[in-house]
Amino acid sequence: MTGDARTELLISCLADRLAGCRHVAVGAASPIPAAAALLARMSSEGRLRVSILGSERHNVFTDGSKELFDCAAQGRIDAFFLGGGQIDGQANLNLVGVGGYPRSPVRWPGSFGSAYLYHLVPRVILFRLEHSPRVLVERVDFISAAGTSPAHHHRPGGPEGLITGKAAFRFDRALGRFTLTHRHPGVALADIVAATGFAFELAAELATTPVPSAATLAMIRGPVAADLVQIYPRFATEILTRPSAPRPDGLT
Amino acid sequence: MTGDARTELLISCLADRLAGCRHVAVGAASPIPAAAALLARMSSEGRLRVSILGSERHNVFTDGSKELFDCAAQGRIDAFFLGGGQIDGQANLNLVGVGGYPRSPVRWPGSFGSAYLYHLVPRVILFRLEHSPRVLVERVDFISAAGTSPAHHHRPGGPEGLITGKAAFRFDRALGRFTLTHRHPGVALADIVAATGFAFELAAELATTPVPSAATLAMIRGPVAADLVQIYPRFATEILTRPSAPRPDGLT
Amino acid sequence: MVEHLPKVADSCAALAARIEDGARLALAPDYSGCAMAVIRALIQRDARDLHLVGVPQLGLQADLLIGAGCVASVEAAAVSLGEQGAAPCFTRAVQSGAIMLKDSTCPVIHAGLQAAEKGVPFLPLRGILGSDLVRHRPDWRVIDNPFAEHDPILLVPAIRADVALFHAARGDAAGNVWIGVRRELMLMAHAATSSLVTVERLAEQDLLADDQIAAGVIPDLYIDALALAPKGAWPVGLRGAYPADQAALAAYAAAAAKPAGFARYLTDWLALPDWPA
Amino acid sequence: MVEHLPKVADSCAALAARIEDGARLALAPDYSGCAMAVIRALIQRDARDLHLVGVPQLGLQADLLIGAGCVASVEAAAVSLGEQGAAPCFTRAVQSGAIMLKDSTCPVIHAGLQAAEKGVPFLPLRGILGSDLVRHRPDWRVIDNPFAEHDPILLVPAIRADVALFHAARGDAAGNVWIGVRRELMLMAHAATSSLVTVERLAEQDLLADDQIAAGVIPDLYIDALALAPKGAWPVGLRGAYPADQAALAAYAAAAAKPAGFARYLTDWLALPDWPA
Repeated sequence: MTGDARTELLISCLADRLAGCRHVAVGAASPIPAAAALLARMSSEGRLRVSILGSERHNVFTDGSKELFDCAAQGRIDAFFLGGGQIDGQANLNLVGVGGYPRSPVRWPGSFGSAYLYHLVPRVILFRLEHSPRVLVERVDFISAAGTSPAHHHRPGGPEGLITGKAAFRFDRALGRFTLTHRHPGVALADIVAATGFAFELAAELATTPVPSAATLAMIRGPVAADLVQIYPRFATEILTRPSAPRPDGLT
Repeated sequence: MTGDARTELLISCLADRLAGCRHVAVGAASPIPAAAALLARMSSEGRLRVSILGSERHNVFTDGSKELFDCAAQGRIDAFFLGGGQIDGQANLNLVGVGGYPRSPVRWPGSFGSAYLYHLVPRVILFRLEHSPRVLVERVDFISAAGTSPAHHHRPGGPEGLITGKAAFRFDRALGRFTLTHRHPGVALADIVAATGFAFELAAELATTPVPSAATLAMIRGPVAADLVQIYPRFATEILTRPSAPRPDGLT
Repeated sequence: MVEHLPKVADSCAALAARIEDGARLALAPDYSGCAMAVIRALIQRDARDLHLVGVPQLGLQADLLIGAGCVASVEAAAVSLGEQGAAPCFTRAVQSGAIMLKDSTCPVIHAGLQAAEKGVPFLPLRGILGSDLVRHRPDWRVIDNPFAEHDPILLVPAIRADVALFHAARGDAAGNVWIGVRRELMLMAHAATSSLVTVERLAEQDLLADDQIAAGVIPDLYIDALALAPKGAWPVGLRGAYPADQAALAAYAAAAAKPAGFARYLTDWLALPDWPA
Repeated sequence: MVEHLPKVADSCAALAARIEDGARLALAPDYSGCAMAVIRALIQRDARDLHLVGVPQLGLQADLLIGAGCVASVEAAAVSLGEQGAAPCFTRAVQSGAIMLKDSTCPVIHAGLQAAEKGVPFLPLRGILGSDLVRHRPDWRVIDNPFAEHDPILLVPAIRADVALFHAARGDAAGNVWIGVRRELMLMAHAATSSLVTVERLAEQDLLADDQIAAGVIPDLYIDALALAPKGAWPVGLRGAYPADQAALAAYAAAAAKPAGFARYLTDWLALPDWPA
């Protein structure tokens, strides 16, 4: 798969995860989730509200940067995307660093709002393009946001699943384990197993992530890209609307 | 004293209590305290800030009706005026009712913000025009706001004194008692004692409340009245700027 | 800004129909934004067992609803007609025990709404200790501040209203509502499950399109339905639009001083063929 | 509106002089209002031992101050240069132990500021339990919610900054500051003991005189000093005024990737004869 086709596949795949939502919020510096949210909004005929941090157009908040978090706690946000420098088999996220704390040899910016939104947004979709053993680890070095909580904790939200550049996993909150449900076109199961640092379940029927329809591709390359250009100009113009390279296998 | 002269005396007397303040707030439906605050502001050459609830001109708050209370807790309000249907000898205030609770035979509107501001504003000046045994009682029927608190309670604020239509008292927070310091011109000590339902100390030297100077009267009848007319039109035009009736004793 | 689905309802009656009997209803004080036309519609539809929350106090709206028998309980820092004196129906209902009263104080209401806004069960608040309010509010707690020693502090529970009902100067087709500096209306909207709003006029443009206007706007995200109601706060005032009609308020206060007078007033008010816009 | 005493200071250096060594300094993130010209003046006056609070995260301002050795500690939900990647001086200082780090998460910062705004010692917050942040923040507490059973909840302490420093579009002679929808700047100002502000331009009129404008204004009550600083946020952007200068930010990120590069960048930046307005 070329980069562009994979990007389109991921946008489509993430958008599918928003079915039935009334309101999805997207954090800063998240072009693929933002594109997915806009695609899902177009497919919903405007019923899905999209709030994109960093956007002036797709952001109605008027009460300062606390409003997103208050809004989530009020139950007015149905879905959010989170990633992490490390994600482990219990869906714990690490956005802080690797190799000891606080003087981490590998240090990332910090936890942002993950520790909170992960607990309060009902459908948190984990997304990380890189699918490798250094990202998908058995146990994160630092828990920025915990994948699961004791049953008596107040936790209306949590992880729904994980989508990477290679595959899609569903997360079972009661078991605290991922199940591999989809491999992306052209990715072998053995490749996924080798690239995943944590143990996971295998769905009874391992599906292939459906490639976006021609209509979906047209939406991504047309109105979604046009809408996204204000927030992610490089991404929108260079990736989404660039004339496609010849695709030997029809897609990839 | 005619009503007008007494009003002017009280405005001047309340304004004197604001000396050294940077910011005084005045609640709704308080024309005499509002006039006093504006008079004190004029005397301070603009150093005293006045926030009058219900005024658009003298109110800079832009964060809704909670801002006054937050502002007080931040230590940004030095003085406030409070009254009450009953005030007792321990400076407890009752704004709720008399004769049992909740089905009080005499029921007033409610406690408003008194229970809070009394604890947080350093200099709370109690003001009640009516000086009678039914207002100034030994013990209030309902404590809307407590005059004193145990020493270990967080309480930066509290009562400074009480001014009525007859007299002025200082409040000793440690002793929890009022001391009569001033009688208004023409009011006998015996009259004050008879009209006060609580026991109080007597200052070593009982002073007479100073009558406002000609300059002060000119300020009250001129710029203060002109400023107040937007909030209290009847009070400003009928009381403060009405041509004075002849005053047999020169003032009262 | 992106267009959202329109929310303009057809009438104040339609808004009143969305407020169910038994609902916990947050209302603004007379100095803020009173949706008086919907209050009339609520009485016309004979609403019952409403639980009013004053943000933080209540005025004419509450007195009318109480007098009309629509109210089961009132939680407020005060109920009064301001310069027109006590709220007569409220006073009578308290004295007869016809309503359950949860006496409060302004900052507790604000903190309770902020707790609901933040989705937390409580907020701490300074002051208030020693007030008899604390004795009569078993739903409040006093704890020792866990960050200090021997430092008692009040905790007040979140106030989650089913509906916030208020009036504002402007709305737009998407349901955005301009409230200017009257931010207590925004707090109400954030804290309530649903918000119903009447507006003086509908703006042609998107109220969120211009940052200067947007700073005073409650986004449609929080607004469930909107109705046009010119002079919708009358006889109380609306900042920037019209002052309170003191003559009408005085007439109300005089009439409502006695139950029979209130009944006659209410009959006449409900029968007004047109809202006096 | 009533005129208050004017507060317009003469220069960014005058503002920087009001921030004492050792001060707890609240700063805005790159998407909000960064008083970059005062940051330069702080480095020029060789400020020391500052305790930065990111509201809720930090960007270029923090990286410059840290690189210049002005910073003792950082409390923030994150420090980064956004699209330009990691904040290099921050990363080095964390790894060398040169700064004390209080890792946080956005809503904790907001709640801590709201606690300071309300004058309460703490605020409760949902979520977060199970995060290693809790283990590393001995100043946070977990208690059992006193309003329920078996319901642990996090309490976070008030964040009281000595100074809130930020940049905004407009100010007026009295010191009122228009921030529009960037309300986190208002929260910072309410929560801090003093607030120092630079503005793009000075408005002729009183910003509180018109309700439409006033809705987006921090009143002068909270503002201690104001300085005019056209393009004062550069190279980060200011909503409604100018976007971030991505080329300048990329140049910074490239230079600061190595300590020597940062040192050269800083020397050049401090030596700029004029602010690039």
